Amino acid sequence: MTNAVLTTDERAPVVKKKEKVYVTTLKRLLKNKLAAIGIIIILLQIGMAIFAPIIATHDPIKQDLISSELPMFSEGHWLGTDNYGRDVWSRIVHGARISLLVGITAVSLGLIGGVTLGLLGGYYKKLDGIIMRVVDLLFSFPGILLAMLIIAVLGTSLVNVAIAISIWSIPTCARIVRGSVLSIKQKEYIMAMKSLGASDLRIMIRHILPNAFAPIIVFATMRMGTAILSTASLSYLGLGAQPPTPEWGAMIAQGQDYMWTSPHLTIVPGIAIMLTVFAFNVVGDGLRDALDPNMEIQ
Amino acid sequence: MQETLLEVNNLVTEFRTADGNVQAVRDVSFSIAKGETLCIVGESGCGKSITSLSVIGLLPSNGRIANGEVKYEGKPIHNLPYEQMRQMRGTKISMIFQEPMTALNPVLTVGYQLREPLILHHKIKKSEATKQGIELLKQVGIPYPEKRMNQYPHELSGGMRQRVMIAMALACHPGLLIADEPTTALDVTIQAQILDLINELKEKLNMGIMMVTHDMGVVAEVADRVMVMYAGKKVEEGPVAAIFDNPKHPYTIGLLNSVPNIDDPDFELEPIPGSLPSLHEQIHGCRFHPRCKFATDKCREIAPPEFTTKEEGHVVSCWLHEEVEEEVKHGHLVAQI
Amino acid sequence: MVTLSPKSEPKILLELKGVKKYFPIKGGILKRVQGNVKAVEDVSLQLYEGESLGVVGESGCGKSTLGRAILGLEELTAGKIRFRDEEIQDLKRKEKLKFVKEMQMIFQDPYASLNPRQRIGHALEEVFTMHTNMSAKEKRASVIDLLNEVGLKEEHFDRYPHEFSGGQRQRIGIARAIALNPSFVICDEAVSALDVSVQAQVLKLLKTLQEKYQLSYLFISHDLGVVRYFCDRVLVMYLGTTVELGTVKGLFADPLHPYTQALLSAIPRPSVHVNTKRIRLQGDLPNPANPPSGCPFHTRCPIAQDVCKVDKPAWQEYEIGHFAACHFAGTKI
Amino acid sequence: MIALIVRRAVQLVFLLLGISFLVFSSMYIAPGDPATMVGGATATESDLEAIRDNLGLNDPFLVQYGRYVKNAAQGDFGYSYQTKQAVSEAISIRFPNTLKLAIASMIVAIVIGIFAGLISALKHNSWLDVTSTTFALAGISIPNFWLGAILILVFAVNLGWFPVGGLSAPFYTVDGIKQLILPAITLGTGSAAMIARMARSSMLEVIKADYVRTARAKGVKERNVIWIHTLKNAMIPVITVIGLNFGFLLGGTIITEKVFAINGVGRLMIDAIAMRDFPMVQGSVLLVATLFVVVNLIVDIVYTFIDPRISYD
Amino acid sequence: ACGGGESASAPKESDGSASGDTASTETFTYASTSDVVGMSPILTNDSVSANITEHVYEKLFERNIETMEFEPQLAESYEIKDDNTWVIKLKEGIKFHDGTPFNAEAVKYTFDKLRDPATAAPRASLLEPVDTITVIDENTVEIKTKYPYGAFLASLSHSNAAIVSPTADQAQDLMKEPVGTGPFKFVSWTSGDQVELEANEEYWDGAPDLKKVVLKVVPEISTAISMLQAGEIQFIDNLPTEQIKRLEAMENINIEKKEGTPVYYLTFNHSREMNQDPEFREAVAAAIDRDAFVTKLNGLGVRSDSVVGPQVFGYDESADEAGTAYDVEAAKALVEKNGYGDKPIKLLTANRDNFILMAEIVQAQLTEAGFKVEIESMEWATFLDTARGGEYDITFLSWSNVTGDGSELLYPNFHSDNVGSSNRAQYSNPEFDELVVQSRTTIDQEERKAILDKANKVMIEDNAVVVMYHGIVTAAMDKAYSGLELDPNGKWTLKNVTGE
Ligand SMILES: Nc1ncnc2c1ncn2[C@@H]1O[C@H](COP(=O)(O)OP(=O)(O)OP(=O)(O)O)[C@@H](O)[C@H]1O
Ligand SMILES: Nc1ncnc2c1ncn2[C@@H]1O[C@H](COP(=O)(O)OP(=O)(O)OP(=O)(O)O)[C@@H](O)[C@H]1O
Ligand SMILES: [Mg+2]
Ligand SMILES: [Mg+2]
Repeated sequence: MTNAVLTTDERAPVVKKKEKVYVTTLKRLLKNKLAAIGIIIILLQIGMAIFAPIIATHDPIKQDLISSELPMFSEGHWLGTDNYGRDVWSRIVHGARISLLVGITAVSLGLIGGVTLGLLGGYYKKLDGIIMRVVDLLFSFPGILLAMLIIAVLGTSLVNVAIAISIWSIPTCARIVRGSVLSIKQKEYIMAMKSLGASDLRIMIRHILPNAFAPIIVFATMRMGTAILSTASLSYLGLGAQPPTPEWGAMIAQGQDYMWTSPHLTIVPGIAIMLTVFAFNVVGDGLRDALDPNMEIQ
Repeated sequence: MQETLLEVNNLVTEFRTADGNVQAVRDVSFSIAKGETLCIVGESGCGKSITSLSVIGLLPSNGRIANGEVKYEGKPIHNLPYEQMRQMRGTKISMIFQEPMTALNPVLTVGYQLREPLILHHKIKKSEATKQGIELLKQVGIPYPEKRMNQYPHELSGGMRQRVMIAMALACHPGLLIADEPTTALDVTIQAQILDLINELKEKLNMGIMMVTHDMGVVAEVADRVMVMYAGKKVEEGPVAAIFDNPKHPYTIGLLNSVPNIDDPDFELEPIPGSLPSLHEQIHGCRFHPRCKFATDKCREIAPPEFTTKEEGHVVSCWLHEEVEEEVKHGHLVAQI
Repeated sequence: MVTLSPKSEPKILLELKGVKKYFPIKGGILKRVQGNVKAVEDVSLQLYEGESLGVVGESGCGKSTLGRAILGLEELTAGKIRFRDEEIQDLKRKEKLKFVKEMQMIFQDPYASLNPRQRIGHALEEVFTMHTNMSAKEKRASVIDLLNEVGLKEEHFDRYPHEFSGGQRQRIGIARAIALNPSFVICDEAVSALDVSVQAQVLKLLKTLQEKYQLSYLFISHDLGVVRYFCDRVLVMYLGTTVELGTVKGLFADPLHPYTQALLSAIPRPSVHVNTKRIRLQGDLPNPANPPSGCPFHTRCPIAQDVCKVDKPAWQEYEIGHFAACHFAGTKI
Repeated sequence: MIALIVRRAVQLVFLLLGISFLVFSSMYIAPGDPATMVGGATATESDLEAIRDNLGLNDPFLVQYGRYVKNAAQGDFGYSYQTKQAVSEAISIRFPNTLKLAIASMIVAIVIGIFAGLISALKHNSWLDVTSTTFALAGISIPNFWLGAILILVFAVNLGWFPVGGLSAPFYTVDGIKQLILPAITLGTGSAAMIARMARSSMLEVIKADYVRTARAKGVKERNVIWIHTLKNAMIPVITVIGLNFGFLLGGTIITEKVFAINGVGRLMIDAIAMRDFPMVQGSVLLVATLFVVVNLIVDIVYTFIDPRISYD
Repeated sequence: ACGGGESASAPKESDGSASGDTASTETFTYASTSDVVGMSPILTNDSVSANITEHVYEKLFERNIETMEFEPQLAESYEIKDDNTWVIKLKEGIKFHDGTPFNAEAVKYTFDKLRDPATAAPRASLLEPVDTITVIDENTVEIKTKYPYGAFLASLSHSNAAIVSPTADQAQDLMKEPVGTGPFKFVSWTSGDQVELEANEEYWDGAPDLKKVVLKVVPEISTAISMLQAGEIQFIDNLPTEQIKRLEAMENINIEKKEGTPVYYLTFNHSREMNQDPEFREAVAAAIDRDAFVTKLNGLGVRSDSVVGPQVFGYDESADEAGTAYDVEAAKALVEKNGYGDKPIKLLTANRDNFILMAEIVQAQLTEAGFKVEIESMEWATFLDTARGGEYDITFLSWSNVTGDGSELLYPNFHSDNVGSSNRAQYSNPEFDELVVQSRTTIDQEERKAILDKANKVMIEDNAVVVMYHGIVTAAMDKAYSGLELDPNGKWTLKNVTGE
């Protein structure tokens, strides 16, 4: 025994079973109460989106002009009906599909653009100047105008709405990524990879990108919420989803006209959006903490 | 022997963590007299900093003193209300930290940070504080002190910053100076300057100094007495000469054998195998036994108490010394010094 | 290890001639270059096969820059680097790949030098992926061999860097450096971040490997004790320039340059009996962007004379293999 | 500092060139004919042709753009297709309103944001923190037009404390301030929430810093630890967010201006887009972009005051 | 320069009229969702600008809002010498606001300017039939037309045919500083914000009671309603259907409603092959339940199949039910029979006003009948372009007839001359064209009426368009005021409004 101990080399400081990083992250995330609530909300919404036809009590675009603008908790329509007599609950349920899809598409497109720009700008000093000027340009170009132009040029469709919103996220995302690339670039393990003869592409993709993940994920989750909200603003300006598509942003914008007579037409989708934004934001916050290695001890 | 300044008895410091409570300091006792330098040595993570933070009452928010007492000039201070403890800090006990880069506030001028404790504790006017501040900077050997007062920390070199830290800590003539690795971040030539300075000031002000370090060279240079810690426990304590010439604990011996001797070309390194256990690890018996080549079954089962040695003030926690030395109860140690 | 007698000429592995590395300082409205940080100023030296050359000096004196310049991680401002009789400083990345296998580096911070999101097994495999055509199986086998070589185990393969202790991480760094069987390894403060007990373990490992594979080391450190223990020769740098070079024995026994003397005397000795006369240097390291004229050390030198302010002392061999750059080399303070 | 300003000015010129080109080309590509918008629904083809000629819309794209740049370089930003008013004049009437609104919202955002962020950080993980976080997130997730309408309903119509809309009284009068309050809250809420979140995390970060421990070790009072040693440092990232948000505020006034009947640049821009009034669109976009750059410049300059480590010389 | 120092922040002041008759409380504010383009009748062609020009300028003739007859305004009388010659006598002693006299010279000047191609006036077409204008004497003009022009009086009573002061037009930009003979004088204009007028104390028909009138731009109608409720403004028009209930619940206002001239219809793109199939059009018409739709308008729509609306000259009651009746089963049968449901139909709509409402309901109804309809909504400018270019299958259009004359509706919107510009339906029917031309060139009004009715019926029988409803013009005014005159074309005049 004594001998065994002597020859045993150092032990790892924390003797734990090997656990994947994301499992650890998830565990930590779930310990954060707000984040756990957020995850539950998101899961519920995803469930709602997937099983929309089952959960919805009515056809979301079926009109019934006679029983229109029913208040909440009416018979057969527990969230009431809109001015066309469509069931608000069914529209909210189906709207989850569209809103989440638009959000995810917008954020993913924005990430692709932003991450690419940020990565290149941060890594190559020579490109940095140009890329950052492009980013500045996108930044200082009024977002709504950009959206209007894109939609004017490409036509009104949900995909184009998503594209427009995605472009809003590019400059912010690019800056965030560039910032982390600049700091990761200084890290010794990058120097180590260079000294081992790794190519730039390998360094960027295999070593820098994974380490810039934390801010990117946080950005993405937070942006999800804003993206869904942006569809509301665009719909308000008449640029969002095409009627009769049950999209939350469009619902709230349309309901605005009935705010005084049927407030539930804005409040219900408003709450749906609020919950989503809330959920994604707290999860984003939680992720930031969970991904922070310094939080290990606490 | 000078009168006792600080007395720490059976200190236990605990942290709340995600995996439950852990003890970073386990039942440590020691004392410091006026004008005396006690060095705490040990590997990284063995609890040196936490011991010193416990003394000054600045533990991280998830940490607390779970047991034991800290007495300053005979009065217990570990349970003082925040406000009273605050008033002690800077005046009675002050502290300098390892990283002079991060320990100074980057957005405040050197002058402001230096004046702050003076105005706070001595209730003097700003102009008067400035005068005293300049005086302090002179004392720690900073050239052009008037100019430095208006500069920001980043405009100073590392050595300079550490001197500012020291000047700040000494501003109100504290009785006890805690120095947590004050020179680790510095170059040897600068380190030598700083160590000289601390020694000089100690003499002049008759302070007690509690110096945390892991550099045996530094210990040899400044310490009057040495306390060796391992995994949160005190394993050996004694006068500096005794520790270097007649180390008793296998860990202390291991530490000394791990440092290349610059004056002895034929010196052979003898590393201690393994590494420090984590705080979560349950270890029965002596906490050092998994790395100890002399470990016996007893070591694996029962934690060794403190044994005195023939030399006065030299105590060691190791079963190997059981036969030769007689057991001392915790706490009696202080009285003997 | 290498005895430097003129008779048995050891083979030169690496030779630097007049190597300079300046970092431009940009400023002003148009971000023009306004000056240079002379991180490495005119360094020439030879490194023999199988030896350990220590490089010491205060922080910021250009040690790391010198190491990186040798590996080609920094573009040289001037000078030549010959490795096994080939000039390598101007090679393209592709052409350089074969030298990459020969020259490796171990970094100061064992944690920072490993990608925190890569299992160490994969990190090591990646080295083979980049430089060989091994099959996945072969790679794994080689990695496990490597792990054993540095005292780790197969079970460590799937762990992430944060699951290791500092010493273990440094072993992984070493494993990666020796993976391709290099002949020359630069250790940039490879043990400085480690606890003394662990430091001793790693130093032992490095020595074992050197014996086993006939490695040459460029051992950058600020700890003279470690250098004395580990190296055959020492190079002392100050503000980008070389001030003294000699065998460990010769230099420690008889330092020629006043800076070396001050450095040696400033080291705290881990013993209560040594009573060296301490030389205390005044002031701090000057700004490398604006180095003093003449001898760069004159601002802090206790024996500086007027010439030192004006003339740059020449790099001269005072004894066999013992070089120094000082107008008053050998004067004791 | 002067170097910084000059450099930014040079960059601004190129930025504006880029933006004007972008606007010009996208307007050119976008469907919708300015002539129809001038001529109205009944205009005949020959009417439209006459209008196009009159507006110079029949020239090749690059000629039109070149003319625009040339005139703009001489300070002539053209005339509205619709009202024939000089663009610079139209903008100068509206700009003060937008600026008032943006500044007032920023003040609201900063005051609420920093206060909420501070409370959250200082009472970390308490119910106060959770409440303030929840409110901040609610603030982010409420659409502007909705909040605006609710505020009007409650505070202007029902309680009558504030006017419903308009922004005509000078801002230094009581009326002027009353007019600003509701729009400023509407517009500032989102930014307040973002600032609060940034302030919170930045505070939490800074409060762990070594120098805060140093301050405590000196015996500094807790109040001063927060206000002097922590806050200034914590403000550095917050200022970035403030700067960015100010940019967004300038661009984001559109909806608030609409809801509160404020005669501002945002509305001018959106109306101009709707009416395909290209010179007006150009002018307002360029103004917003310029402001954005100026705000960023100010932020950068503010950095130098807060953080002595930053210098641009 | 920013005129109108009026504080908009005195919500309770203006209706708390007890506080006294200070000048500011006499301000009568009208909220408009958009700003005037300008204030020259010659150069503008939008209803907001017309709201101002109608009060600052006057026309030779005016249509009586009760009798729908054309009556002289600035004219004293007129005489039709022959089919092509009109001699108009002017009222005497009227002065423009700048003090210059109103006379025949001014009429000639105005009309010539309007006609001049160099002016590029958007409504030059109003006087397109005019050949020459001659000043006979100080107060008499003679106008010769190129061909007999039946709707001439209607043209002359159009707001764009208002008479401007020649002196002022030469001295200044009437777009910014208008000068006319009307009951109100221009005071100031803050573009984007408000236009301020004051009473013309020397008005020939007696000074108006309102001393100060302000047009305030409030882009959001619900904000305007809130302002009305809070007493910050006194008057709005064009009440949206969604807000009617809210307005009706408000106690401090009176709502005025009147059957009006606007017509809203679904049109086929007649240039598309699919739409040339009469059965297809019939199927669509039969599928649309217009009665159900009109109930959604909260009383703001009149149901009729007639294209020429009840308030428009040329209407005959018999047209009301001349269209294809709602019969979803018949529609289904036709869809079934001809496979109309196989191909998706693009329903283009502008995303404003009631268009979306129509689109959503009609889409649902068409879907019910078996059609496959996709809505494509667009913002206005794009919509106009797309519709003009004929890039749609079916769409909704509307027409608000300022002069209330059927020719003015049928010619621009459906005559084949105007395909590619204002005939967005791309409708082209020689028989119909012929009738429309006749209606324009006939002078005898009875005869015209018959012709228009015939043209109307042709369209209805053709199912060329499906009329959704005829608008009801609306306005809401503070109860403290009365005397509003609301025209079926949506215009109104404040000349006779009095406060309590
Ligand atoms: N806030 C904390 N929460 C939990 N554990 C902590 C906390 N701070 C320190 N520890 C743990 O307490 C132990 C002792 O830490 P301490 O800082 O005293 O070590 P040290 O001896 O000063 O080491 P070093 O030489 O690296 O400074 C370590 O294992 C550390 O991980
Ligand atoms: N990329 C760079 N750009 C500009 N200056 C640099 C760069 N890298 C290093 N320097 C400067 O070059 C000088 C030498 O740096 P180097 O890192 O080589 O020093 P060092 O001797 O390794 O110091 P240390 O002991 O602190 O590691 C320093 O003044 C440093 O500031
Ligand atoms: Mg420590
Ligand atoms: Mg280095």
